[in-house]
Amino acid sequence: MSHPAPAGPVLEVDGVSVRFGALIAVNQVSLSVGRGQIVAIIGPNGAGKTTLLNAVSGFYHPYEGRIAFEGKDRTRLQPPDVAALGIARTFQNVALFKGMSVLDNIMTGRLLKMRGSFLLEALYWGPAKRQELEHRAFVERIIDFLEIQAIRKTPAGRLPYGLQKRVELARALAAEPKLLLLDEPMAGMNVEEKEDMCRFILDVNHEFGTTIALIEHDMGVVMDICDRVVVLDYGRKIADGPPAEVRKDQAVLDAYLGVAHE
Amino acid sequence: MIYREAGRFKTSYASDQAIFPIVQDRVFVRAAVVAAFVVPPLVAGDYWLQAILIPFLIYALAAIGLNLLTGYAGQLSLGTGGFMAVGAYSAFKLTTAFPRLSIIAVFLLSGLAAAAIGLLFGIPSLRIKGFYLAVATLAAQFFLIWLFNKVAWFTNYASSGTITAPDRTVLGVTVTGPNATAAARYVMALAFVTVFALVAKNLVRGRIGRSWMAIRDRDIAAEIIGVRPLRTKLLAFGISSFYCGVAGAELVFLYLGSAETLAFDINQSFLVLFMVIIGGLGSVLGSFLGAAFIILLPIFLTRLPHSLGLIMSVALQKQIELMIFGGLILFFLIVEPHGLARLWQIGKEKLRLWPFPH
Amino acid sequence: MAAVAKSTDAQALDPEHDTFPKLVRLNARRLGNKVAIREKDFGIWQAYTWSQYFEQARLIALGLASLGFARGDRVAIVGDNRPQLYWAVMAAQALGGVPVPIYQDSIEKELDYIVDHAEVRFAVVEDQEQVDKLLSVRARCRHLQHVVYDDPRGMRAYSEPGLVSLAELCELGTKFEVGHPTHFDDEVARGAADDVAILCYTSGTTGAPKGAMLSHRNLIATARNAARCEGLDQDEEVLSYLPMAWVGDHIFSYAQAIIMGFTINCPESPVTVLSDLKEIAPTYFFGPPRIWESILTGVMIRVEDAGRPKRAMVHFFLRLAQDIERKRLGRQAVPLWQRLLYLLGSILVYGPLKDNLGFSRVRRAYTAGEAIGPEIFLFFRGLGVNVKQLYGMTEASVFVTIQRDGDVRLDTVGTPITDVEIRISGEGEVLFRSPGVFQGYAKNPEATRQTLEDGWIRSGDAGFLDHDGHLKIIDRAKDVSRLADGTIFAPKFLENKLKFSPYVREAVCIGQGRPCVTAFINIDLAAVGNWAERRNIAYTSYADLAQKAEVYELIHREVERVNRSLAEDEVLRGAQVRRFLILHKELDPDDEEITRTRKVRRAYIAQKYAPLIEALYSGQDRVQVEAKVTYEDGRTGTMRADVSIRDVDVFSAQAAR
Amino acid sequence: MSDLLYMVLVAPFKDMAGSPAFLVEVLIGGVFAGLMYSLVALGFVLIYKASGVFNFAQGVMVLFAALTLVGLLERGAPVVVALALTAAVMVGLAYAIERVVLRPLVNQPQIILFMATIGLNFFLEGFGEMAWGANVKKLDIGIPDRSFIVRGVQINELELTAAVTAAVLVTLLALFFQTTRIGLALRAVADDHEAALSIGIPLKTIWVVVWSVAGVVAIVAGLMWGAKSGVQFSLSLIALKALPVLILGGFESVPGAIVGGLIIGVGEKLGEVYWGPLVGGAIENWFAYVLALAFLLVRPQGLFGEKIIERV
Repeated sequence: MSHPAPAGPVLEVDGVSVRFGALIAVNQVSLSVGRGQIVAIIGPNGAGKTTLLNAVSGFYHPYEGRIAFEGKDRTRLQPPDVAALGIARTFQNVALFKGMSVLDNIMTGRLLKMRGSFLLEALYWGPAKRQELEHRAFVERIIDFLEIQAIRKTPAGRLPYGLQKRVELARALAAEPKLLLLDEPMAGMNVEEKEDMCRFILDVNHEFGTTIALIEHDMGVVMDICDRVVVLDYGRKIADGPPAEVRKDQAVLDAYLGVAHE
Repeated sequence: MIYREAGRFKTSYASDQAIFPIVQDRVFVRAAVVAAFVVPPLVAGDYWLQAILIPFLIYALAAIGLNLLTGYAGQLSLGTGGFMAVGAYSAFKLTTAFPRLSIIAVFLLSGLAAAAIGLLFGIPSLRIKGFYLAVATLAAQFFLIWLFNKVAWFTNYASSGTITAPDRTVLGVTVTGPNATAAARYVMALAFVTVFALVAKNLVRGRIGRSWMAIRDRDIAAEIIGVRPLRTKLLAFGISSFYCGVAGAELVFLYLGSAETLAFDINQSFLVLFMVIIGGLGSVLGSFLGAAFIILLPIFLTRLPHSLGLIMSVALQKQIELMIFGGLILFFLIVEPHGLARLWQIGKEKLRLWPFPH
Repeated sequence: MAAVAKSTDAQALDPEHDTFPKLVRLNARRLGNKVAIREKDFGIWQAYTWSQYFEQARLIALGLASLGFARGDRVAIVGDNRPQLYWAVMAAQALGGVPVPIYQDSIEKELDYIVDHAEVRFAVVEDQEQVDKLLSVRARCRHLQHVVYDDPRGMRAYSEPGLVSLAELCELGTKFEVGHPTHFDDEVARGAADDVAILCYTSGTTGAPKGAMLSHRNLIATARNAARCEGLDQDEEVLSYLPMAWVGDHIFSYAQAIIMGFTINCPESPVTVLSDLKEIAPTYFFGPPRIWESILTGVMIRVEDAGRPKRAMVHFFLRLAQDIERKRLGRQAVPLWQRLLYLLGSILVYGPLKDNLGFSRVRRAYTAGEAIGPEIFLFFRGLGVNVKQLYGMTEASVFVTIQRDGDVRLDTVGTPITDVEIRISGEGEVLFRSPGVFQGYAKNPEATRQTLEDGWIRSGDAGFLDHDGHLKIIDRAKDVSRLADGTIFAPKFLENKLKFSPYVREAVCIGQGRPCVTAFINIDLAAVGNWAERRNIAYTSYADLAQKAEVYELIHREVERVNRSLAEDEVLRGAQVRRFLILHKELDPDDEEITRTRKVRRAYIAQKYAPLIEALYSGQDRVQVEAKVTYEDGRTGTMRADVSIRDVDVFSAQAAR
Repeated sequence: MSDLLYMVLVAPFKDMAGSPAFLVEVLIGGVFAGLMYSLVALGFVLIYKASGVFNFAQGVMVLFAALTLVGLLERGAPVVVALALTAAVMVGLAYAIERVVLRPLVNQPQIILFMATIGLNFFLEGFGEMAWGANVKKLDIGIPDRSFIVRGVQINELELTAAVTAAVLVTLLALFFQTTRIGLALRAVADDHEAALSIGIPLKTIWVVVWSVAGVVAIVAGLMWGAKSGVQFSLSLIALKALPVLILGGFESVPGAIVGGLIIGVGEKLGEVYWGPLVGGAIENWFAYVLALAFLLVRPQGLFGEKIIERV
């Protein structure tokens, strides 16, 4: 699915800070995500996890620091350009296109792979039609992969929450990303749905070799599926390492105990 | 109840993605289109063609145009009248400057002119959204009308300030101007709306339609997926204005015969917007239904007192018409905010699932 | 008592076309471009022609051969209905091997047993889930060597030896063919009609599963006879949704499909079966009663959500259809006004309903396995779905009797198909003999001996042939007993009849060695509760409701109805219910009165409720009872109740009419 | 080319400098017009802020109020009584709108509510004219339309009164918002419907109140415009003039409506007087829009809006 890519980390975040007015949401955070890894970003609420992801997506721009993807600086890129590099993501509060069917939602994930030829598209003829059908075929593979055949024609807005999350993952996968950012992929799910989602994440990682960075609160999940864990607290990175080590880290324990009693 | 879908399985994506995947729909629509071309010219009187069917087709085209922009791409526009005017005046200038140019080419070029202007006025959509944008499109409406009013060049320095449709033929049949029969103009309008409705359907079911709807439903998520907002919105403005431009040209050339800027004032914008909303946002079919509703309603209201045997002053009748028109709009919005197309959709689903309710 | 239908070419099979691989090869030649299998995959129906069917199976066979497949090797087939797995069945047969289809939802213990017992060497499975199961089985079973999987999803990290994907297997086959160009044809040619074609494990209600060996001849002869009896042709469409491990699917989706050359359709996933059914609209359909029942329940639930007028309209027409169908089956005249109304109903209800269910094209549909509720049967027949009952067994290659078109009855399972002979043993057990009679149970001569006697199969069912030659099944033979006066008494048959009433949830009939039949009834709390509410009968609990005089009246009528229908039956006429009582509590698995699958534990109940039984036979009309109950939280308690007993009239044959 | 540049960039300013008194007159005229715009825009803002409805019928409400007032005056009602009755009518109207339009459409997308107000627009137009007649009417509430001259600058008494009234009204509104419970609720409701409910005032009441207040504002606007140019259908079109004010000031900002109104009023007058002749005049229909649009491109959040931080 992907070409042989340069060695070295896929994503490097170097001393990045993001601020809103006086609030410094992310404070000089550095981290790197190696090729094929699954890295979790954890931390108490308000630790700046989503903001960091937003900065990687190009939605916010850091006021200092640098973000590099596959060795190239991309700190200042706009979201569509970031997507074009091969970074896809899901959102904390599912951001599906509610007026469209599941199938069309996933098809939007292919937009970057489609080439425009306006007149042919207006006539739905020749290459334009072929392109549509080819991408449909690709999307069907993802539908199959995520086992959502039964709902492909259902309007996304009508799905239960757990399935919406799965469709959102499908949409992100449709872009064939090199780096997949998942913002709380398992929030609000029951145990069974969580297990499914874990399996899907691992399968994506194994099958396509996709590098994954995810934000997750469920420590069990994090310990199970992640190669590395980065811990944020109040916008700062306080730990970074294999799950087993991070778990014992005193700073992490303090941060979590602090919020546990809130 | 009428639908029989069992055993109609899809063996290719092409058949699954067809505009009308259900056989009955396909047959019905094809038959309806053929009937539309054949029956009214033979059967309908001039009044029906001239006063009802021709404006219906023209407004349906404009409504499709606005629906692409507002219903599919989610950009509210109140400048429809202005864009229609661009089409009308371009067509007038083109026919007078190039008398030998085919009228079909004239219409298409007028659409392109409107598209260009639409693109220009779509630029603010990058920075502003929702009602702010709607108000900004009013700028287009007022500015364009003012321009056509003020600059005599557009009317070829006619002292009356009106533009008039000259006689033009297609395949030897006069289709515009004072000598064209209502039937010929009807067929012309029908041909255009048929082709462009199909084009609209093709656009919205493909790459472009999906990027429009993505922007409409969740603009931020769309951007992060890789949809470029400006390009996408501008394309919607351009295509929408193209439709409106062609409709504007048709309005003068196939319906009114001659017109002043008054024909394209702000009320025109509202009228088309009503068609879209009453018909159903995000539905090509709804554009037709909405156009039919808005065209027929005043005619019905005008005739109602007469057929009830009531005699009232013209002014009073006008006022009552206004009240009923406004009241019915409110009524429709309250009963079915998603428009006639949704009612149609629900009815169709009911028939498909009959005797099950859902 | 014997019924025989004999054809001339009974056992003779053309040696060129006497095995399934040979027949598929014939199809590939004759019907090369005709669609053999469709599978809904990636959102559309992907079609494979008979030549593709043959070619794919051939490659799989060659691949297996390259792995050292020897004649007689057993191949486990595990997974949902997939074209690839049907091909694998043929591939195994082509090499003289024996496919052993296994239920895809088997737990490891069952899988372990079958794989070990059948000495399975190869397994062709659907996906990772099955691979995992088989790999852990392989750790214990010494025979199993190679596992082939179709779906590579999630398999990347597996590096176990002997694990190969189907695609890789086909590649191996292509390579193997280079060195052995005639291997496949040679092996197919070596196949003979009496080779074992399939090993079907039946899950006995007692003991370990038994593997019934069916030969090509068994299957071909039986499938062909049934197809001829029923007039199947090569344009049939079948939905292959029942487990491949079940002999029925093997007959319908494999044997008959190959013999007739018709098309089978594999659903997209188990959850989409109903919508796939609608899309395909099969012409030939088989469903056990529970499938028909669940479709009917689905219809009723959805109709309940409709507005009142529509609901009333639908119910009216459904009742009408059932009424007409009942008359038709009873050979009674249908009044003209009803026929006219039926026409209207076809437009308003039956046509659209059939279309929505996917039954608009079905020409013949079957139910078998156990008794189907008459309401369910009448419902579908009333709609115009030609559903019929058949009687069959794994050991007979399924078909024994089928109801013929125009000769469908509510309470029989039809007449024997071509070449099937039936007789009833002295004990009332149904015995039959046919070309489909199996070769015996694998590695189980004891069980074979018990079942197979001089070419006759002991069905284990009690039944009789009525004067029209229709077979009527009463009960499992071991459950049938006699009253004190020697009258045949079939408790389960009676209980089922009672349970056809919506108001009766459970029934236990007593009578063995007694002078007459009596019954315990459990009312259906929902249905009776609803009924009571409509009549403004207030009640506080199940026990309270159960003892209401009005409820007794209601159940009384239901029991009488059963008696009336029994009176029409010459054999069972004597076993009508004389007395009954409504139990003060629901039979509950927690109280060990019924099993988790809701089978009545007769012996336990007889012991636990001995005083009640005594009361039933002592002429009292009231009895006090104390019972131990187990609450949901595990606590136990005693409840005391007064239980009434009612007498019921019995009917003579004349009175019943 | 340079001629054109001169005419656009230099000549108008020379004219201004050449006749400062005239410039002041123009500016005063602009301020007056701006205040009138502000009054209409205020009606919009109040309703948008509290119910999220873009009330296109605000212009017709102005017309309707003026028609009612004139109708009552013509039938001999004293000014004070007529004003009170008109206010009562406007409150009744607000109540009816809440019942008939807003309540059934609660939770619908904004565009639907917007369309509903256009329907309302038609209805009120027909209703108002049917009830009070469609002729142009003179509205005379006793303020003389006289001018006096201060230091060479001509000032119109009516305009002055109107300006003062508008200023007073705005002050009153500001006080209303700052100090009363309903005012607080209104401010809360703009942010969060549930928060507003927690104050203990039902949403329905808030809507009625806010539409009533918008109706009263409409009376004042109708009074002023009507006194100046007669009560007639075109009065409803001033709503269109108030829209650019809204983009400029922001849909939810009361000060924005006022300052925006002044900017548009003054800008429009200056444009019309000094640049209008260059393009043949009658630019007042669109000049305000282009002005607002140009402004928006620089500052999309409007005059008083805060920079929106979008969340995902």
